[in-house]
Amino acid sequence: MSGGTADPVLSLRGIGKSFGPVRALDGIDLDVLPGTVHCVAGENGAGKSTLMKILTGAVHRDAGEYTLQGEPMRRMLTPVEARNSGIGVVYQELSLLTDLSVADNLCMGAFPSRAGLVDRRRQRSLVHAMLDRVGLVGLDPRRTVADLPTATRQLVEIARVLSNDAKVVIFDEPTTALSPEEADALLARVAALREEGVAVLYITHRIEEMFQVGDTVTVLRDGTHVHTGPLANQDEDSLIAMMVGRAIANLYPGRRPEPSGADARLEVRGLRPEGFPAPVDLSVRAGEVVGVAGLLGSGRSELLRAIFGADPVGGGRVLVDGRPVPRGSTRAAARRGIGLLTEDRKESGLLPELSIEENIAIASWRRAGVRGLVHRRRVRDHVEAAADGLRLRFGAWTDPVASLSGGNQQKVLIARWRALDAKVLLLDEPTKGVDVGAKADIYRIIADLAASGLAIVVVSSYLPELLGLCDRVVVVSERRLVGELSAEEASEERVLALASPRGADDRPDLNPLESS
Amino acid sequence: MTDVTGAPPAGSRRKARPEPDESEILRLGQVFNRGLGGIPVLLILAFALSLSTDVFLTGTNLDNLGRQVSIYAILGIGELLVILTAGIDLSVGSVVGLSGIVAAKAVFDTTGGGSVVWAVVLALAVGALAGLINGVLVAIVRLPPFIVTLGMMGIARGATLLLTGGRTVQPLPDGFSSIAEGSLFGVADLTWLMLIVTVVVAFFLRRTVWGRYLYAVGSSAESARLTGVPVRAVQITAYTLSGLLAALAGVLLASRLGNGVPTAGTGYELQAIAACVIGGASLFGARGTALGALVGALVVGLLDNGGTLLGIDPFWLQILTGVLILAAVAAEHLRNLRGAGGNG
Amino acid sequence: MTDVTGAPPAGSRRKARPEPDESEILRLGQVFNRGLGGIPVLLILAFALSLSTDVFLTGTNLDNLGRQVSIYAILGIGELLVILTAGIDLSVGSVVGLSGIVAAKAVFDTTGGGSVVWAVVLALAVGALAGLINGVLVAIVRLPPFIVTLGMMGIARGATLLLTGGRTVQPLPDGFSSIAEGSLFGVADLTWLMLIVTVVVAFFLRRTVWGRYLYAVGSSAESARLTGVPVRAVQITAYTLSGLLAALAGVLLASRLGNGVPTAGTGYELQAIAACVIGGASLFGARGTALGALVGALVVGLLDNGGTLLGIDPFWLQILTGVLILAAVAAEHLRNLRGAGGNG
Amino acid sequence: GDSGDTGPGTSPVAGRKIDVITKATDSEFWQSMLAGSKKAGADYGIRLGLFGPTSETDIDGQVKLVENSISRGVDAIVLASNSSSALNGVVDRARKRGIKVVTVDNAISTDSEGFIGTDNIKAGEQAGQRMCELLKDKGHPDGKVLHESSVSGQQVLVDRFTGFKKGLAEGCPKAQISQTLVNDNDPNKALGQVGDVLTSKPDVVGIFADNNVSGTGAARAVKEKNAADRVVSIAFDSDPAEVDGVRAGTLSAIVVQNPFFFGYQGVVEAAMAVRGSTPPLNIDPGAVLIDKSLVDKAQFAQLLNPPKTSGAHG
Ligand SMILES: Nc1ncnc2c1ncn2[C@@H]1O[C@H](COP(=O)(O)OP(=O)(O)OP(=O)(O)O)[C@@H](O)[C@H]1O
Ligand SMILES: Nc1ncnc2c1ncn2[C@@H]1O[C@H](COP(=O)(O)OP(=O)(O)OP(=O)(O)O)[C@@H](O)[C@H]1O
Ligand SMILES: [Mg+2]
Ligand SMILES: [Mg+2]
Repeated sequence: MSGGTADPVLSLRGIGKSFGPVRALDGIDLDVLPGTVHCVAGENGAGKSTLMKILTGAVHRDAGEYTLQGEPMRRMLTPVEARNSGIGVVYQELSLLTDLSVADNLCMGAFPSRAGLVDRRRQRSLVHAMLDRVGLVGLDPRRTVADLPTATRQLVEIARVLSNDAKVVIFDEPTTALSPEEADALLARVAALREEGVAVLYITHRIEEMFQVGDTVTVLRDGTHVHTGPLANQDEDSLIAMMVGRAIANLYPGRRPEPSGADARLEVRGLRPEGFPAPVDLSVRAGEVVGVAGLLGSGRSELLRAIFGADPVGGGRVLVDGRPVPRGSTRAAARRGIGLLTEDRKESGLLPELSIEENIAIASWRRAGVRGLVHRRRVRDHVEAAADGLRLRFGAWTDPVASLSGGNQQKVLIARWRALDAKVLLLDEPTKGVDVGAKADIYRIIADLAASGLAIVVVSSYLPELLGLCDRVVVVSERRLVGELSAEEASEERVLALASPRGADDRPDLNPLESS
Repeated sequence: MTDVTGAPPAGSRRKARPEPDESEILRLGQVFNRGLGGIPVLLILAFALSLSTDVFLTGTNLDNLGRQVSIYAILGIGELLVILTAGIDLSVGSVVGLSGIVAAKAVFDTTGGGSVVWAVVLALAVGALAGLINGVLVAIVRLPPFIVTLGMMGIARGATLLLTGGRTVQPLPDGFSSIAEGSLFGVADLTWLMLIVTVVVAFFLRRTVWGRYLYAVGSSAESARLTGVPVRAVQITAYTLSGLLAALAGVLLASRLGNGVPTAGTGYELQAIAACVIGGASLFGARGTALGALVGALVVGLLDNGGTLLGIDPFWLQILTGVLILAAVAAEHLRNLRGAGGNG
Repeated sequence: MTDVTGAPPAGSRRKARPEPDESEILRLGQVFNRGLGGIPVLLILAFALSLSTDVFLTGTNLDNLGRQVSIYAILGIGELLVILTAGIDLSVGSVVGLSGIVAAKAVFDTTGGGSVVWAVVLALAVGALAGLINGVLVAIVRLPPFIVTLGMMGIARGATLLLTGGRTVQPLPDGFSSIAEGSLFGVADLTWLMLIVTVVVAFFLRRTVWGRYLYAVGSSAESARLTGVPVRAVQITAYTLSGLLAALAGVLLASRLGNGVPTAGTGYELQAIAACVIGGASLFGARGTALGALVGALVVGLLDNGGTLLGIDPFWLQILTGVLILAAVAAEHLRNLRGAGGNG
Repeated sequence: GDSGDTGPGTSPVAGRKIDVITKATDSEFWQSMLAGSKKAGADYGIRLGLFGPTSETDIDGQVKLVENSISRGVDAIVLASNSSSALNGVVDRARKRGIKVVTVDNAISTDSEGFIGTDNIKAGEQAGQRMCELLKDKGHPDGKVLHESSVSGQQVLVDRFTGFKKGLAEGCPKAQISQTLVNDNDPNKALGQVGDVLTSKPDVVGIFADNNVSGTGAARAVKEKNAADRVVSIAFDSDPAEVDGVRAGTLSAIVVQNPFFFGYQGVVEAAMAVRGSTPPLNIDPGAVLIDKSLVDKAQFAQLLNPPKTSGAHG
């Protein structure tokens, strides 16, 4: 632990917060020392994000004391006050203004200005500096954020916090959408911050990341404080045990019986997604789990969306059990038994105003034994069955899904596609923001679904997950299928070797962060 | 905080069984928690009125109220269907005029009594068609609903004036006028119709898959699309039904006036939208209930009726109505804030 | 649009430097890519008109056009500020009436010529106040903008009628009428004012921090709040400015009519919103430009003017206008779809 | 729009361009006036342009129409102004350019070539006097009267009401206006309001409806509550619905002006002015009170049911 003995830059005493009936936080104490990386761990819905939001003034605490550098922070702390007193944050749910340009987003709330006028030249240089810092050198700052893929957005968000010299920097699951390089590069940045004497609060569900950068760890469970101590005294299992309250025997389900029969459940023939230089062929057998690996922006999500018919394609066909799926109709795809779990749950997954129950049932009313008319009890049973074993933490089935924690929202989407007895599942970053315990459950569920004869395609930026889960890994680079590895051949090195674009320098936007 | 694995599914199912209705109200109350909004306000208003004037609670007055509100309520409920999909329908007012004239001309020209039914059907068809066109332009051509329905507003009104040369169409056979005049069990047919429409639409919205799709589309068209919801079809239905209900309102109005008035329905679009919003609907979609729209229409109607009964100076009445609408929604709104942690 | 990333960093920076204006238009074009929408349509319309009637391009007619459109344009630009924040202001029409009457009464009662200035200032203040109240109710009490401004619509109109007892206020001193009648370099003052307002607001929106805040709030109030944008203050400004500009429009209208007409401005709210949307604004906020609103107002004005010049039957004209508005937006829209992968 | 008919080429004003601008186009009254104008246009072979804003409250709209007529370079304008003073400015501008302006229905306070129309205050007085007589017949000259108004703040309506009160007060000083209701030109609202009053205010014995919409609403309400023998109801204008009401007895009387004459005579005078002769400065054909006894008399047939036209053209 570097710079240890200084007195805490930030300290909390007896913080409590409830959302209506939901007790999100209860009597939390926390001391963060300057020049340390303080990890916060806990299951989905444990209260991590809420705690961070209280620190940044995004949410107001109900009870407890909060002092920053000895200064007591008022209960009605506003985000501006928090920032001015030196708190920087990357929120879990991206908080970018999607209708605005990257440049405006990076400067929002702190425009370089003279007498209220935006200083264009300074803004331009400032923005380029920020983007350089996260390796988005070539990203045109005038682009509307809505046009960028999730990963890029996350980097933009990070760029924003790295810019202003804060005393405390909070990262709430910053790496969920990042591929290993960006993740590693980010961790390097975090370490650098620590050296600069900044106190970092780091939340992640990737245990190994904690051990990579963390000095201290605080574990929350059900909104209560469980443990605080140096990470040195912990190992993965003990940590997980503290978080989940039980031991996770083995994260990955391990080998399944070789997929029976050679019949291809999903067949993609000469599909030409927008901007793909060459047509894509891919076939997945019943019971097979195929992973898709690739760098940020390599086109994995685009590929999945194209297969599902979510985006217009230049040509080619998709067959399920040999029957072609009418092109360009998501409805047709869904009816043919294809399900797509999108990578961005906020914009293309959840129905925020609708209840948890409906968010799960929406794709599978007919499966719920519903013919036109909604039969409440059948739906409820159907939904409970779908969510069973996912450790979904919620108040009531009828609460709006927006009230769930990030990870729990992800679980709701998993449940949605589990509920639809699909033939083919396309999962884009399925365990995004999900805690270890639940990850294990989701892996198990995926394995079971496969075993029951589904064809499953998993896109993940988290290689261990792909390697642990898939029978095959296909690698995408610059919107090409550049290779395929069987479970045996596949290793992080080989995948990365394939994934890294040839002549990386003319795709500068994809350079890893070290480039700055 | 329950935990599915913690509470065995049976448990929560047991909870559901005893009082399914209670659970249902709970569901609605939570999902669109401003949906049933107006009701308390409505009661307060009614109570205040019945105190301040003894004629308010008389059967005749309530009967009047029913007749007056019904047309706006039906219109509002149609509008709601569109608003739920995060759209807006400005053409309902003109469609009221158009359908009224179509019906009137139909019965006027063919003065065979039996043709009344035909006239009504024809008028409804015209309204539905106008709605269908709106729907197609919004869902397929992807034009902003505001523009589409604004255009349709002008087109329908123009067509109405052309059909009539700007003249009132009359006399209409009693067979037609009687539609709005009749009454059953001492309650005006108009009131019955209003209630029936409310119940039917409420059922459609709560209990049918297609109804739920409306909310899904309004919540996030993209998410809905990617879960296989037929977004376009849903939008088209919404606008078509809105047109259909507007036409119904138009026929009733024409029948009530015993005349085909070419300017009938002018400005009703605003009243319809207001009814929805007062009833708790959100113009950003996915929030609102049929009951809410009905209540919203009633609140406005009540203010009108009350104003007349109390003989308030019209200028003051206009101000008062504005203030009361604000107060009503504010009261409702604050109540919710206290209730559900500020996500109202 | 994805290849943009392909462009090397130096490239984009180099492109920006030489012609900063070009780059700026580019930026706007990208950020609200339907913003400059109407212009081509506008040109086509103007061209068609100048072909079909020789009186269109005459100085007098263009002068008339300017006078006619100016009031709506100013109103529309005010409305835009609110729409950008994902709000809506239905009260502008009534505020036009109110401010007009206030100004008229002020000059009427105190028939000292110098008091004209005072009268105008007073009227503007009243309008701004109405807007301020809207803003506070929306931003602080958190009521739905639709309801707030609907209430204000009634309140302001009622107040106008109370002030006048429903009577027209006149005669007004020439000093007042001359505001709208004067002209500079052969161009009517009204036209100049319209252009000035457009330029000032456009500058405010593009170049000032506060202007950018408006877009931020419209894009996502919550995210904006988290990044330290003073959301409430921004909303309040938007509504206040909308009220202020509505008041300006009202004063100009009163001056143009040489009368304080209590019903003036009735129904203008819809036209103002239409101008914005035709000009590419989105009712869901964060999309739209001042220039767009101006163009929108011009398109509508042109249809009106052209219609009468060609002596089109008013009923047909109503239909035609509806169709053409649709066509205009559709054309524009499809152009964008082809241009930018359909995020219009 | 331009009605292309060039009638007898012999006419000295044949081919001259005259625009007729009504207060609105969407009611019986204005359609009759337009019909009159068309007749004159046909008789003298004048090139007519027929226009009108969408609503009678839309003053700015009328200003635009006059401006556009100036652009169109017409010889004369026949104008039924929505305001007695708000169009002065634009009318002056037109006359400065040598365009003759004849005003009809509603006089304006600036100079014009001539005016044809009924003084609304006088017409209101007639209505008031008749109301008083009928109240006396009913035996309560001191009864309460409801004022059903279509729009607040429209000068013409204010005048009619002023006249009505004056006329009523002459014979029935004790009679009083119980309340004013405004229906925003929404017949349904008018019907509802009058209905409410009829059911809730037994002491209301008279209804004064100030235009066709109010009149239609009143007639329907009296029918709906069959209060025909209980209340005296007098309305302005001669909408078919109102005429019907008179026949059915749900309206005691209607105040009918002669829009067809306005339209015809307006064009004729405009033509005269164009020729350089000076038309009569002011013609007031007056208003007729039509009640059950007169409604089917032959001499009023043309008045109550003027020649039809379709849309704004022939
Ligand atoms: N706005 C809200 N309304 C109601 N309940 C909420 C709200 N925000 C959070 N909660 C509840 O508070 C609890 C803590 O949520 P929080 O987001 O802090 O969990 P978390 O630890 O961040 O989980 P994750 O790892 O999934 O992000 C959850 O049970 C969640 O349902
Ligand atoms: N750094 C970047 N800046 C801007 N656009 C990018 C960037 N990286 C990728 N893109 C665009 O994103 C699209 C591909 O994103 P997609 O989501 O399909 O890739 P991915 O492999 O799923 O990466 P991720 O899901 O991590 O974003 C392409 O249009 C590409 O041009
Ligand atoms: Mg979280
Ligand atoms: Mg992806």
